[in-house]
Amino acid sequence: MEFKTILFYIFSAVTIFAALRVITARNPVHAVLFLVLAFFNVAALWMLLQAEFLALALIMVYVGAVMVLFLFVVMMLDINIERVRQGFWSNLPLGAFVGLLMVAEMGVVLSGRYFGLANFPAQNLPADYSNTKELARVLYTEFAYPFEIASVILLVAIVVAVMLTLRRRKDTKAMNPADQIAVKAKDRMRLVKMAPEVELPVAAKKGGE
Amino acid sequence: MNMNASLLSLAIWVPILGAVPVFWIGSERRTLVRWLALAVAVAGFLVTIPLYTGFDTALSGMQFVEQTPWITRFNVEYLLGVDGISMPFILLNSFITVLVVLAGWEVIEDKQAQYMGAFLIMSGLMNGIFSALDGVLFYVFFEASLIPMYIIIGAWGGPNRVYAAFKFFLYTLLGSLLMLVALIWLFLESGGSFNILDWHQLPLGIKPQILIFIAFLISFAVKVPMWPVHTWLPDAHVEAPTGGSVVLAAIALKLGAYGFVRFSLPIVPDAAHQMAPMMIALSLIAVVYIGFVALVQTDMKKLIAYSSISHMGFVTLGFFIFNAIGIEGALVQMISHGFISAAMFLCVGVMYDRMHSREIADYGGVVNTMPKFAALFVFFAMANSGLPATSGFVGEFMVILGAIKFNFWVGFAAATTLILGAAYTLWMIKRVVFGEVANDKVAKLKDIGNREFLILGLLAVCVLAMGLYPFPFTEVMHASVDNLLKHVAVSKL
Amino acid sequence: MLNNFVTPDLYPAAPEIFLLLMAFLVLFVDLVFGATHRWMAAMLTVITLFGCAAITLVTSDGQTTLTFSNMFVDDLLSDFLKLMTYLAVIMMLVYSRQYMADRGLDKGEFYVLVLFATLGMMVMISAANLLTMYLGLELMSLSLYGLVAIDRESPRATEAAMKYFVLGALGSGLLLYGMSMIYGATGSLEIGGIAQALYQDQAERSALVFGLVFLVAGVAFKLGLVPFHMWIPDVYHGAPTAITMFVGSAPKIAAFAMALRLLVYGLFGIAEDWQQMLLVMAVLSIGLGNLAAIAQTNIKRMLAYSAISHMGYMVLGLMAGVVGGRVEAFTALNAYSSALYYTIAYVMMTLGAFGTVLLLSRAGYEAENLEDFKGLNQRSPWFAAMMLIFMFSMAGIPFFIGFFAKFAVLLAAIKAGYTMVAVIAVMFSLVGAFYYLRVVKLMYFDSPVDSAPITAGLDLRVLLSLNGIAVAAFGLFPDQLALICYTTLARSL
Amino acid sequence: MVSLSHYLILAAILFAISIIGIFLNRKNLIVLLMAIELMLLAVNINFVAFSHYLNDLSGQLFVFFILVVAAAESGIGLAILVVLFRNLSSIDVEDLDSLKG
Amino acid sequence: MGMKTLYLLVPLAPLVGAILAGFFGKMLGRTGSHVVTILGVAISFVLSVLIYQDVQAGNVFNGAVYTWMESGGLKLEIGFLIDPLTVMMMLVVTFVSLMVHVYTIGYMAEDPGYQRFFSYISLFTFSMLMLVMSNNFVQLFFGWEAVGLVSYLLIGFWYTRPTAIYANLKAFLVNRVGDFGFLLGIGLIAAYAGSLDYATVFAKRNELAAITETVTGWPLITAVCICLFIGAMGKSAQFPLHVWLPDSMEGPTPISALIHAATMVTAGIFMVSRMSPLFELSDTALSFVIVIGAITTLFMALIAIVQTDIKRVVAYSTLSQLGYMTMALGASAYSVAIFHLMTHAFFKAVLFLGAGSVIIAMHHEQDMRRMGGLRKYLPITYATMLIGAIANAGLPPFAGFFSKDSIIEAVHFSQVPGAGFAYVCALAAVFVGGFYSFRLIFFTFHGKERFREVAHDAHGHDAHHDDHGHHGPAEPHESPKVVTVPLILLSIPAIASGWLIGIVLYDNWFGSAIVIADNHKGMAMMAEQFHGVYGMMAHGVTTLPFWLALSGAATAWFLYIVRPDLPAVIKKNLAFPAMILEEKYGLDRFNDWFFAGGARGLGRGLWKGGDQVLIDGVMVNGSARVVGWISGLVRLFQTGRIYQYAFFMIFGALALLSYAWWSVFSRAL
Repeated sequence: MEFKTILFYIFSAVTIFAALRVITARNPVHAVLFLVLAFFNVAALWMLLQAEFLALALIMVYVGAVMVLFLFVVMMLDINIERVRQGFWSNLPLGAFVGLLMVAEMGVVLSGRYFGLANFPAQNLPADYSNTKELARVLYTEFAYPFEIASVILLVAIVVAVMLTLRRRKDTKAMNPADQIAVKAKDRMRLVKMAPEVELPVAAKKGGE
Repeated sequence: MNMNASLLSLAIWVPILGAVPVFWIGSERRTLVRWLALAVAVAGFLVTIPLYTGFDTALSGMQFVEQTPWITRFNVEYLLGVDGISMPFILLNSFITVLVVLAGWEVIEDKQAQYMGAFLIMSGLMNGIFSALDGVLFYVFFEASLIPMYIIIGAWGGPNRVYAAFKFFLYTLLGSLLMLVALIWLFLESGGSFNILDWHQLPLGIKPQILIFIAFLISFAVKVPMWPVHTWLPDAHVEAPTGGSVVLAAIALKLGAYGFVRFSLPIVPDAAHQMAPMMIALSLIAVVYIGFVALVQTDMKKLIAYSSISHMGFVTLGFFIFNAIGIEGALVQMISHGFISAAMFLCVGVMYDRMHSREIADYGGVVNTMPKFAALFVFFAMANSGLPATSGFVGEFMVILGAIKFNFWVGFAAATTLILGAAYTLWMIKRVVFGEVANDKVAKLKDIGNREFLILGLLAVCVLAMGLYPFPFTEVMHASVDNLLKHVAVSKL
Repeated sequence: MLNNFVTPDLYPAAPEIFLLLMAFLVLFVDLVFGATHRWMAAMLTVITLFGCAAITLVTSDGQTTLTFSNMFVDDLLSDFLKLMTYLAVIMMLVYSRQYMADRGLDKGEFYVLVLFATLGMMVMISAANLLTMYLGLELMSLSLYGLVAIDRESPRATEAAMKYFVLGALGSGLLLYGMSMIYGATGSLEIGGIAQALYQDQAERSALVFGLVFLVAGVAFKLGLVPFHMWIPDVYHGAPTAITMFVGSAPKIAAFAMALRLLVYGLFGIAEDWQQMLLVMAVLSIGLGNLAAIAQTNIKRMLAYSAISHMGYMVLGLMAGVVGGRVEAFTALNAYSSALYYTIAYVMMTLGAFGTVLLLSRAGYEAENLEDFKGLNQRSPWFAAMMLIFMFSMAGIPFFIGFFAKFAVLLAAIKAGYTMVAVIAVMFSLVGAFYYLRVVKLMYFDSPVDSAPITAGLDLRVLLSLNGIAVAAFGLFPDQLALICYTTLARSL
Repeated sequence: MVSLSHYLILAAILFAISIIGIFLNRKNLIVLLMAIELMLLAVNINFVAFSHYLNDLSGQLFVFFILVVAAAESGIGLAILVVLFRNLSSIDVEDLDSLKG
Repeated sequence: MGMKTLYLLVPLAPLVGAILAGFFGKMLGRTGSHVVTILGVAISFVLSVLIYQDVQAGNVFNGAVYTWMESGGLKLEIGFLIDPLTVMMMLVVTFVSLMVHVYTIGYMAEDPGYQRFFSYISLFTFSMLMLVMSNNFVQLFFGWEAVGLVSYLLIGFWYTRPTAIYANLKAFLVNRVGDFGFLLGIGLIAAYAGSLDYATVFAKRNELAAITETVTGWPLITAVCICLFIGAMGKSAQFPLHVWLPDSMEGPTPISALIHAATMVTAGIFMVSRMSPLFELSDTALSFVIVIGAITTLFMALIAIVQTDIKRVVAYSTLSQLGYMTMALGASAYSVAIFHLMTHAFFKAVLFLGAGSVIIAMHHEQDMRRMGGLRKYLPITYATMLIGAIANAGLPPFAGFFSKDSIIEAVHFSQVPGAGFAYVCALAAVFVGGFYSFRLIFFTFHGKERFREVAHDAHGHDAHHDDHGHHGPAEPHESPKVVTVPLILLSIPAIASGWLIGIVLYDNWFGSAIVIADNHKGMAMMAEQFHGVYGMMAHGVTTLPFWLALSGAATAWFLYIVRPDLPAVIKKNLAFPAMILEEKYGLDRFNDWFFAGGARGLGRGLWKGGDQVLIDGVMVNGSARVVGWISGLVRLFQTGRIYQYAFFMIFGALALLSYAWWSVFSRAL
């Protein structure tokens, strides 16, 4: 077994363990952290696959940004941890069965023993090959169109996030200067004409009789 | 412009397009709406008259044919035409529509414009069904006619109208959906034609024939209705307003029977022959079983509805004994039933308008207060029980003759209607019309006015004329029926 | 290094570019004038869509053009689908203007997200690459998630958004997994490349079928086929009605495009595999959708289940392309054009149906319960008639577009030999007719509980009327649309 | 020798775990979101592995875009979550059942 | 004016009268109405006489008026067959009808439905004429049913009376049972002979005789004849379809005379005679006919002896006489049957109209127990009724003697199975006939005047809305001229028509209208024995029937004049037989229970059990309920829980995966 293989198994094992813990952890914060662990290991695996840029991006973008966002939210929302695990174990058998069946079916197909997926040769790239450079070259030329779409997607994410979560406090005392300037004098004071005397209410008259 | 060339289109579209201004005027202007609706209905009837006068009885094929591509994508055509089998029904339908409009003259107080409009649309669609020679066109008219009827029953019906309307719609839809599958199958089998006349010539194996026959059967059996898919009819009739019952009984039921002669018999003759014993059995059950059921009804409309089923049993019986007198008898029976059942329902309507009850038990001695009406009612009852010299006799007589020719016992069972028909109709008459004045309400009844007298009188004249001289009615059918029989006799296998 | 790169031809993507620019403009305008001049964003949005339509029409040359390194395809199909999408979105905008305004939801974000979602659909429609398909899908979905949650004060809406989001993510996860497998099996992300690999039999078959499973699951999720339909009722129900209308209309066109591009354009070589899968899901959808809809009391939820069943019918056409392993151009075209036709028809009907719901809503009042339709005929006969048209059309009753859509699909299915499936489908449409009829019943047979006048604006009224008339008119003259669908596909496949 | 199958099976296992996670997790919506991240990760492994073994960069580019979308998705997902929490004061999956039937 | 026009005029004249009186009765007024109708019938009568002369001259007409319908090679025409048989019926019908019309003026004078009544009886005359003049089965059936309709209308003429509307419904339905058989017979003929024209059918009689009905395996001709005879049983009130006739006495008396004695009920006899070419081919059918006739004759006569209602006595007597006629038919003595039909028409009309006269005199009292000693108050009525009774009893030289004696003779000679039984029955009935005829006379016109002592505990059956209002013991008085004149006019043929026996029976008067097979020799033998009217009378007094009739009359005299206390004693001692007779053998009860009740029960069972429970409940609503139930079940899947939704999606994906797996494997292997 060569070194790469050993590494693969180690990283894979940790990934799977971390993934399992993500879905079983009692505390969401732990779950996030296990997810981070899984990401790190997968990044390492990608390194084995010579996808260096993506490996780094995964850590920087995902762990650095997305996971932190998760952590924020988890901590921001006051969650009752005790209730979180209720009903987990009772559903486990069914879940495990479905999962194992799925893995089994996928595994049989993907293991390639029957269908020759194993015949794909492993690629060995020249030493001066720059994954990042290659990616960049294609990304900005052939993949310009999806790139643009991706940017729009991010814009949508921003718009949605802002729309949903940006709140003006309803009890704010702040003034809108534009409104203040726009006020006209006649809006400020209103002169009301009134009769000089007020007659007695009819009911009062009647009461007097 | 050659008027004859577009007569059928006129028969279809004059009432339908005429309904638009009727809707437009709205129910607020009642007088205008009524007269306009009447004008449209009369116009609709008038345009059908040349169909009879211009009809060549010597021809067995389609006449007044109109052909225009409609959906080129599926080779569907706007193909219209009538033969001796379908032509009388167009006239009947247009005639009945006039009566229905008249019958709703004062009685319908609520949403009268919609009421009249619905009937006019209905009338046009019915004419479409009888004249369509394209499978899809037929189906489209067939289905579309459910909509106005559904609304009519539901919106102007009795207390249990919703159940009845749903039952009517779903029951009928059940059948027609299977027919749609059969139509499409035939289209594919015939190499891309929806022309019914092409299908008549299409050779088919026995298995597909039987399947198609069953698909058509369910569709048409529901519409006829045949036992055991008949239960929607009493409900629909009881709940429908008078006009609805009239159209339902006089025309709508004929659609199913018409379907048998237009589709089942000529397209799948071998299956029709194979299935004939079953069809005959079902028809006889309709005649006898339903006759007994009609006997014990306490609601007049229900009784007449059951009687309709029983009478329609004669129609299906006539078709499936495969002789000319049987088929012509069945067709005559259809027309005659159109008049008589319409008249019977109108009679019940006349009483219902005054008493707001259809229960036999609420009546008694109506003749004392409404002699003119009673005379007509008894006359129609007699026609309903198949008295000679009324139209009710002709069809039954012919079918019984045909049935005896086919098989004595079939004729025997069919002839029991002579007893049963008289029993349930006249027993009702006895309880409703005769006797002492049963209660104060009956005592206060007012005899029919001129409008009602006109409607019933017209029908009475029709019933009598057809009973005394049915020759013109059968004359137009001969060529087509002979042709049909010749066609049915040849195996397609 | 870059010498083999050709600057992409932007011309075919002109509508997308225009829309994107205009979306920015709307965003900007909203930022500047948002609070006081809300109409500007609305107007700009509508103008944008009209502009897109104009550009699409102008740039449409009927040729298939690939650009952006074969990631973007511009053919007649995409032009047609895009035009339909614009139309649906414009209609939705007009329908929802007052509704959103009444609830203070007509923020700039609404218009921006609608535009972005539209862009996503356009990307999907024009996708020639798995990647662009995915990105388009996500662009559309993310915008829709946001839109569903736009009424952030409403617990129901946010719940719906959350469900939509989680299940949507799961759905795209499945889709992606499938894409990855197909990529692995064929070595290409290009749809054309995949097709070619299949054609040349270079693909790794087991992985391919394996990937297909997930791909179909993803597509089925977007179409809302059983068992990937669970999001539909809850999202339709929970979202603000205008958004429901949006979710229920234009995205169906995009989903259809996705199914067509991925399955037909890409994986035609293993059509029999996905046809089987789609068949099962179609039948289940038709069954479950219709059955579950019966028990609903909320019209949005009812329409959601109805959407599930309708997509089932649509898929009947989609899965009838290849018969017995033989690829026949006519059969395939017939099948896919019927599915396309069904999609267009469905979008028209569903817009109208939700439009009526919007018509009845007013500030602080959602007319989303079936009970709210009671007596609509008395309140407004015209709009009751419109709703009647939509309902009967959905039920597949002629003369409305829904019938011909169903007819085309059934024809395709029967042509492919799935006669029993067709029978099952029509039987379930009988079940379906029940709940459509119930709406009509409420409108016509019951008396109103809510006598408030209908406050909807003129724009909505006119559009709803046009919509209803269109549904009826395309039912009377279905030929043109059917031919367009057919020709479009014939020129694009 | 690590073959393609190894990566694919690893991805499959991760995919299954994430799916089970969605199914098993009946309380916390956040874990649901994390399971989705996990699922995308599994897909990404597939793409990267295929890309590597096919010697085709487009797979990696796909992953690149998936990462972008996933990030956007998380953003939106969390935003919806926050709104939901404001409305319901809970992110319990079980509490999301006002829409049913 | 050709003969065809005359033929047309005969039925149309009363029809015009009926239409005028019916539709324009109010305009015409009472007098106007009876004038037009009587005029119509009178024209008919006069024309019938003219036609009679024409036929006597040997002119037989058989031709169509118009084609009613044509279908499947079957041409059905409306047309006339004028031969001696027809013309005899025409004379009888128009004459009796004319008399009844006139009589009605007096009888119905106070009735508010005066015009309606005239319209009806004229319509009846039209229908009956159509029936007898027909040259084909369709028209025959037309007339057949039309007279049934008018009978229905007339029995229920006083429509407010529950008994009347019960009776008319019963009459119609029982007749319909007969018509059922009749129609089947017609159908068989149409099916096998391919025509419904008499002449064509009779021309094919030999071919028909050879046919065996394919489905049932019966000889066709027997089946046809029995079916047709069932029709005759209904119309001519033969056992067991006789039950309607006694009840039909609910109608006004003139129609009892016209329809339910003289004309309509004899339609069956006429029809069978008309069909003699067919009946002659089947001994089985004839045997059936003769046995039915015999049963009717005797057993109906027996009931007559316990009746106390004057009209019912006459009604049962009619039944018995119809039985005679039927027996004659069964004995192949068609001409005798027709002869008896004719004589019976006269004397029974006399009896009925006389009874009507009595009823008028008694202010619509019909119970004989409240009469007695009326002869001095109603001398003319008494005289005419006595003539009728003697004729009815069959004593020479009155009409009934000749015809009845001939029948007994014919039965005696008949060789068909059952003839022996019939002969015994006939003889017994002669005795009974003599008894009840004279019982009627003695009870009503002789003995104590019981009408004064009557405390009106119960109204008579005719207690309709007359203007007298009260029924105090008033002095009976002779009826007006319009009543008595017809009585007198009718009693003349009641006496004298029998003398025509030689001409009618033995002079080949009917010619080819009646066919008798060579092996039925009864008529021939009778012809040999016949030596003129006087010879017959002379011979008559030496035969058993004469003495039986006489002893019947004597018994009546003894029981009701000499020892009026005896009947009660006899009744007491013979309680059981008396009860059976009073209960009319329980047939009404049985019919009500079995047929009416059974049909209703069956109908209710089919309706509630079949339609409502099985079809509607289980099939229709049941499937709707099942759909609803499944729908509810399906909804349960939509729990609102995300994980549940996810599970379904995953499960779906897994299912697809399994399918793919299977498909890949199956294809690989």
